[in-house]
Amino acid sequence: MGKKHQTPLLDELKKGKWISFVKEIERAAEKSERTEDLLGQVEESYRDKVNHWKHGGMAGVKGYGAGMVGRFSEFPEKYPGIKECHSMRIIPSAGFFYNSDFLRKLADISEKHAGGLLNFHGATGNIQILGMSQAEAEDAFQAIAELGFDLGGSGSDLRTPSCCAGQARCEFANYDTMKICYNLTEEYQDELHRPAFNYKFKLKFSGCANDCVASAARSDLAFIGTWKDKIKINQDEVKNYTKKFNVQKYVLDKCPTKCMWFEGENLVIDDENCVKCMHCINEMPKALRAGDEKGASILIGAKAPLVTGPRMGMMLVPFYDINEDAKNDYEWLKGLISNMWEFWDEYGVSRERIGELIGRVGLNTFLEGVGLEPVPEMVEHPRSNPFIKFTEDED
Amino acid sequence: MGKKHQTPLLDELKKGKWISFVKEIERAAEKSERTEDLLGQVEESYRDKVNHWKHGGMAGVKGYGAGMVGRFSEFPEKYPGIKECHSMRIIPSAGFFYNSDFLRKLADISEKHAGGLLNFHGATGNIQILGMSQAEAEDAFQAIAELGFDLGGSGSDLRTPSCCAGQARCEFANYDTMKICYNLTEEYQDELHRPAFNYKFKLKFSGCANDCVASAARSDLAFIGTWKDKIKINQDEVKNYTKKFNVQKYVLDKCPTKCMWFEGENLVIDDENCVKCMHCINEMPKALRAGDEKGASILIGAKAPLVTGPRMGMMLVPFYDINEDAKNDYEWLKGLISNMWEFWDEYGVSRERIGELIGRVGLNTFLEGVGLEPVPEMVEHPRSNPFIKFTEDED
Amino acid sequence: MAEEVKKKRLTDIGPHDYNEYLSPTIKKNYGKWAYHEIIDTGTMVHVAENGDKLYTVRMGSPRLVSGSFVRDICDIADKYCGGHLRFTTRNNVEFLIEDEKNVEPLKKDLEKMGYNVGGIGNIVANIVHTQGWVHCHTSASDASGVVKSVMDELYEYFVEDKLPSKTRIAFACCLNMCGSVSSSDIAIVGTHRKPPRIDAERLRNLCEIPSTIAACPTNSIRPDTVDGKPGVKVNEETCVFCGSCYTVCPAMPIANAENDGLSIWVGGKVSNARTKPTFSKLAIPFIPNEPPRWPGVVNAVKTILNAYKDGAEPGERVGEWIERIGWPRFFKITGFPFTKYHIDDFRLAETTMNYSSHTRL
Amino acid sequence: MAEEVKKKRLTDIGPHDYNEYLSPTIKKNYGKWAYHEIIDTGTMVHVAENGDKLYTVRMGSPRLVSGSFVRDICDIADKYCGGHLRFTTRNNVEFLIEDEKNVEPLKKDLEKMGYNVGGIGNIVANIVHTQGWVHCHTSASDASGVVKSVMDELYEYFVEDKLPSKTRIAFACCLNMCGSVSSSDIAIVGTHRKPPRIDAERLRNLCEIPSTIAACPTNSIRPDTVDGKPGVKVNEETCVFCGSCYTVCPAMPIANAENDGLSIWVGGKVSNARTKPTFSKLAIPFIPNEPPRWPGVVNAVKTILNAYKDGAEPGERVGEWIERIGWPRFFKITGFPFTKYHIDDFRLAETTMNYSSHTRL
Ligand code: SRM
Ligand code: SRM
Ligand code: SRM
Ligand code: SRM
Ligand code: SF4
Ligand code: SF4
Ligand code: SF4
Ligand code: SF4
Ligand code: SF4
Ligand code: SF4
Ligand code: SF4
Ligand code: SF4
Repeated sequence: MGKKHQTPLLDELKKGKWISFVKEIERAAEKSERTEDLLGQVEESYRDKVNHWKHGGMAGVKGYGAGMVGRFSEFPEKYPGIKECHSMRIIPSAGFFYNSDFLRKLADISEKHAGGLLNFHGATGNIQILGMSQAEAEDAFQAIAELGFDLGGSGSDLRTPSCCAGQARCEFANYDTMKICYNLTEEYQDELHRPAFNYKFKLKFSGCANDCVASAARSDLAFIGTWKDKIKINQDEVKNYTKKFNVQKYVLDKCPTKCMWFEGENLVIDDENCVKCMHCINEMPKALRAGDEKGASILIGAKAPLVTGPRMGMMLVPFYDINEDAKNDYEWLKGLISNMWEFWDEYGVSRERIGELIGRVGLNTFLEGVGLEPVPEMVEHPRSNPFIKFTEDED
Repeated sequence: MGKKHQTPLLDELKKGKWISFVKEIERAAEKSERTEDLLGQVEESYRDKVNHWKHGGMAGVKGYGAGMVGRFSEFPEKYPGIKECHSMRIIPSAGFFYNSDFLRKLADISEKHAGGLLNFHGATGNIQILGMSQAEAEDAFQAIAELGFDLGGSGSDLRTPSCCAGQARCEFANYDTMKICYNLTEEYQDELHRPAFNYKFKLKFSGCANDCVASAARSDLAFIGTWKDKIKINQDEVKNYTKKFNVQKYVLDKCPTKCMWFEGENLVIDDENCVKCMHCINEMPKALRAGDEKGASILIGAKAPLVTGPRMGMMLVPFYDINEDAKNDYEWLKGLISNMWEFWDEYGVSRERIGELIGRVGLNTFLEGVGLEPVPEMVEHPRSNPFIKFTEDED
Repeated sequence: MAEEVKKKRLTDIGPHDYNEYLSPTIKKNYGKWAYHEIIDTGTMVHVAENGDKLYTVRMGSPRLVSGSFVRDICDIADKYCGGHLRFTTRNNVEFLIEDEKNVEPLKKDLEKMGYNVGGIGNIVANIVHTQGWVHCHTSASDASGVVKSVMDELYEYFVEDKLPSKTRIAFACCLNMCGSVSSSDIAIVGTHRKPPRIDAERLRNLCEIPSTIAACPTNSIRPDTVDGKPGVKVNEETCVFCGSCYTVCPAMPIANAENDGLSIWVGGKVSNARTKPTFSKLAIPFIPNEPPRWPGVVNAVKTILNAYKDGAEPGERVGEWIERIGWPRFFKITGFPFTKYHIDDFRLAETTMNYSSHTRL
Repeated sequence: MAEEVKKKRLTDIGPHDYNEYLSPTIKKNYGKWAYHEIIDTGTMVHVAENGDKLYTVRMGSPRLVSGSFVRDICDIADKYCGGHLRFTTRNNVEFLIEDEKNVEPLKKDLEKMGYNVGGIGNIVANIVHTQGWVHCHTSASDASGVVKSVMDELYEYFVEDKLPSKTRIAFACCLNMCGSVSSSDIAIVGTHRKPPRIDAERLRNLCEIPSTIAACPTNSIRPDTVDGKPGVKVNEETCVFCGSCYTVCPAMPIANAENDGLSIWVGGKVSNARTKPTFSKLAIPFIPNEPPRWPGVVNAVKTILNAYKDGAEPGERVGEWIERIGWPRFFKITGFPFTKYHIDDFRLAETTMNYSSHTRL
């Protein structure tokens, strides 16, 4: 079977050692005329140096306001297969753990109801099936639901939460990232499926300060594992490491607070001054381990640049006793989240992320609004300008 | 002779080991009725916990718009001596070097024409004579002028420039601070005596990065000595220092760029990475000296908090070849300063310091305005937000 | 009857229980891992407190994959590890192997099938990226094509461990920056350079004027009357070509074949290891779109990577290296010109200046 | 005739030539100093390249001095150093001595006369300060009295070298901050806590309304009509009591006996040595005015100094010490409460937050 559209430019991207997405599209196109059309249109973009999609457009399944992103070709006559080319977002299994049985069935669904192309995963963490028409959406949805999977977030809703592998496959995890990710996704299904927020809201969970799910840069609320007590030291293993590399130079000298030193051959840590950055533990995982009083820091407000510039998550709760709260179905946290959403709902404007809102009204106003006390851990340093708003109640 | 006013509260400040300003006021009051009245009013402030001065008011000498600060008592009947209590500002000798002859004569003038109280020096660097009335101003001015001294700045003018002791008494000086301070003060007398700016403008000169005249925090244009070539090392003296204290810990480890290390007993400096912070030289002055290619960095925009918050000087000219320019009567610099003042005059608004103007219009606009090229030394780091204003000419 | 149908329809079933997908070794040692060791760029082993071992083989993925790809990896997983596999947060595939004996055969099979094994340790990590011309209406460039071109060039760094630290490259096709693009070691970002074009008539029908105005970071959009009807106008003097207006208002297209392209950013990181998370900073303001292989971008990334490889100390991330040598030296070494575009002029611009005399001369 | 008189009047004579005041040794070795040595807190010696020596004896000064004080120091200078003396940038007096033999007698004489010799090395430097109730209309507190009270308490630290580094304390009587107050190791700043009172009638005569409005950092002043005439009103919800309006408009007095007082700031520095110049940060938002000896302020400064002395490493400035131990620990050690006032809420507030998970727990 010959190619429906010639793609000399895209063919260039089949060369080279890195796995080729063009070959992947072609593999899908072998089974799907619409994906053949996709190839054709993308080739045109390669020639014209602009994309050829119409702006947005509607797509969705009944009862849901989220879970599909509508996409329509600029050239429906020329590429009828992608007149509609929507994507469907599916909540992943926490930590992205799967088995072959499920994945095969999902591949089948993608070929049956869409273009046979998938994203593992979208940048927020959803599985995405590309190239679906509205007509197929309901059947695809039901087929997916039968596998025990549900649609993910899109639009002004709670976006699909995501997490690092955590305790499933990592010795550094200070709490069960997958459990809380699952629990909150389950709890907030309505907020996820039916957009009713000012804008999107993202939750991500990393088991430690390495932040392997990049929560501090990409989620309105980031949970980063930490601990309160002393780092556990295995002095014999420390000695082994000193034989292997320059521990002074590559570990101690790079500790952000310089709170470690050697006394004779023994490593000493001034834990009161440790900021739980993970560096020493990363470098000497056999010798050092986090303490026993584990929990998480909660950072708030990260987001992409638009409109007021990019934001990192900022420290909101230095130590959240997440492992204790887990025993109560995360009751404390859910209270806090609900306060936040109320505050955001009341004071935020449309298309204003919670971080931007805090930037606009000030951290103190937000803290009062959600019922948290100011603590010095929240700031890099106290104010340096003298414009203090003294209030009556404190006189 | 008994005291004119009882001052039980101020008397408390005659106790203690630190030299007492109350005793100083009393010493002056012995010869001056008006200073007796000053004591009385200050005692009232101590009782009432507010100052008792009227707001501002006029004072000055003919042909000058600057050099005196008007001050009037709230209680002219009760304290007639300080009905008028102006201060006169006198340009100091550069580096604050004097001899006893001049100082004695000045003390006489202060007693004859004012309250016999002086400030050595005001925070900008002027000598101030306190407690003068308008009627005495002209005579005082002429007496001072006869000693070869002139009035300093006040109001929206060029403020009296000031400098550190520099080459007169400091081995660290990279240029002649006193010479340039003198030269520019002389050059810009008109700008100093006759306020015609949007607001005040301050110049300060420090011979090195220690910045002993705090130029980086207090002057619109700060000159901080630096050098281009290698730090000179006397290895024998380095060895002597290593015997005296822990050079590794207190010098090398505190170098901001960690660009020094020992090779055997020899100290090595990666000068390309040195930011001329002075720390190592400060700690080992006998062993280390700045290089031969000396000059100055120019920082712009420092000021106090009002209205938009405090500002430090920001790097404008990383290396100004000041010693070379000195040979041409600072021609290059004067050109730059005149460009700045023109730009400030044209684009600044009333009561807007030049740093605030740059903050408002952006550094690039300012650079173009004054004819400087952007260089990476000007920034802590390049931009991180993606909102780049591409312009036609660069396409 | 209608009720019955409704009941049958599945809805709001929520997230799938992940426990179903955990291998026996993982279930047994959940939360009880002791340490890990990296064996080579394709393989690591996690050792549990009780001595149990779990091997992981990592394989590169273009993220945009076919059903056939999925079946390929399922076959491998079935053959060597009980069907257990996962994806990483950077879109790689990980096979979770309980029996050490299966590690090498699995890797051989993958290589035989043409897949890329690697991505663990001090490597160039899989490039996180976005949709580009394949699926997104706001894209200023393609995503997958740029990524493929760069990864082909950097391939050796995915399979061999020879960098000072892991290098994380990210790609976004517009300033919406879908991904942790603004905080990557090297970021490539689709960039427009011309103001939006306004289709006054469509605008009236399709766009909400207040939200369009609010979407602009530089307040460049003002209400306007066009043909006696409400519309907007754009102040081209202040517009920074961000495309935010187009995101909310389809009648303000901004894509422009001749003027769109890519900018390059460096030195961001997300982890809290050692230094705090930090944004990437501008390295190159603009490189034109050069499909199909984007040589300009590929060379720029290569230049940065080479400079980093030669200059950084072991363990130093790109940004940590640059901080140590200073930005002036970064520009000198790479040969990238420093321009007015590198000096911030947005909202918090003044906080990015050098408030000191510290300077390398 | 009139012309003649005019000619006689001296005007615009400019700065005095400093060369006249330089001692022979200084003239000879100008720009040729080789190194210096600190002998004790009152004495240092500068050695020239040719071996010449210049001794400096430093003496404390309250800055606000009488003619008699001036004559005292002139007498000393005449007796021991050819009349040569200078003032430092922190208002101390320095005697410049060519003959080593004169050093000790000079110091003895000064001490006999009750003057304070010290201020060199790792000491509490003379407190730079402002006019206060003695001369300034905008002062929220006295200057000299607070300084005297603090220096009496810290006297031992001026005359003995026993601190980790030099500690620079500064005082300003209002937010205009005349002096490098916003970047001192410890800063004491006069602070109002009530909005200005508006005298509508005086305002009409004395104030320019646009510049009054522009003077407000929080845009709290709006035009208003009072009795049918133009005036201003202040939004008390947003006013931060800075007094800037009073500076430009005498009809908006802000001083308030019960509510004025002082705030304490720490950790600023100006020098570029090691770390970049940095502002002082809020330690205590408010301490009431307690004339004549301000015990609250004195104790606060003492508490900070003691904590610094006990905690800092040799060579560490106050701010460097706090950065090392972290702000939470600073508040813990000093016992100062951390309040909402410590969290910045002004223009660049968002840049002062902790954008990381770094935290001491
Ligand atoms: C599909 C996906 C990119 C991908 O290839 O993976 C994506 C695609 C789009 N994003 Fe995104 N975003 C995706 C993850 C992100 C992320 C990353 C994350 O979630 O970790 C970000 C940055 C983090 C953040 O939320 O700030 C992100 C920041 C944005 C923004 C800017 C939001 C902001 O507040 O600045 C927009 C603009 C908007 O919301 O209107 C946006 C808008 C869009 C739209 C809907 C385009 C638009 O103009 O409305 C894109 C649809 C493309 C399409 O054809 O599907 N997308 N978007 C990602 C979602 C897949 C998933 O659900 O798993
Ligand atoms: C006398 C002096 C304080 C002292 O005791 O030494 C002083 C006194 C006054 N300053 Fe100042 N300033 C003095 C040095 C400073 C400095 C320090 C410096 O120059 O190094 C600063 C901070 C640096 C700066 O310029 O930003 C300073 C920042 C201010 C400000 C705030 C300016 C700003 O842009 O934020 C004002 C308010 C104003 O300009 O209206 C101000 C205003 C005033 C006024 C004129 C009061 C007013 O509201 O207009 C004060 C007159 C008091 C009096 O009774 O004499 N003074 N003022 C200093 C001048 C003496 C001299 O000429 O040697
Ligand atoms: C598998 C994965 C988590 C997951 O749930 O999928 C993961 C797994 C591990 N990470 Fe990670 N990280 C993963 C994404 C990340 C990310 C997020 C990202 O890249 O977008 C980060 C933050 C990136 C950043 O800072 O910009 C991240 C920052 C780290 C760090 C801190 C590195 C640093 O020094 O800055 C460590 C510690 C280390 O490498 O020593 C770490 C360490 C580890 C360890 C060693 C943890 C462990 O004991 O299991 C794992 C193997 C490391 C490796 O790949 O060499 N992981 N790791 C992710 C693999 C992505 C990939 O396919 O390449
Ligand atoms: C005399 C004076 C200059 C003048 O022209 O008057 C001066 C003189 C010296 N300074 Fe200074 N500094 C003087 C004000 C300053 C200031 C400005 C200020 O305090 O307002 C600073 C910046 C303050 C800041 O950073 O906040 C200053 C920061 C330094 C430093 C850097 C200290 C640091 O580590 O941060 C040094 C280097 C050192 O001490 O090792 C230094 C070193 C020196 C040396 C050793 C230089 C030399 O070789 O002559 C001088 C004797 C030091 C001493 O007093 O222990 N000088 N020095 C000033 C004395 C003020 C006083 O009476 O106390
Ligand atoms: S964030 Fe920490 S716990 Fe989670 S996978 Fe990474 S290293 Fe492990
Ligand atoms: S975790 Fe980080 S801060 Fe704590 S001791 Fe280790 S390297 Fe230092
Ligand atoms: S600034 Fe430098 S040159 Fe000037 S007195 Fe201080 S140490 Fe000496
Ligand atoms: S001057 Fe400063 S930066 Fe340069 S070598 Fe010395 S300590 Fe390092
Ligand atoms: S980065 Fe922009 S163009 Fe790319 S997928 Fe996201 S919204 Fe679309
Ligand atoms: S492209 Fe961006 S800056 Fe320009 S008008 Fe649109 S929203 Fe405003
Ligand atoms: S700080 Fe304020 S009150 Fe004190 S002298 Fe300066 S302007 Fe006057
Ligand atoms: S005191 Fe300050 S904040 Fe209040 S109205 Fe006056 S200028 Fe504005």
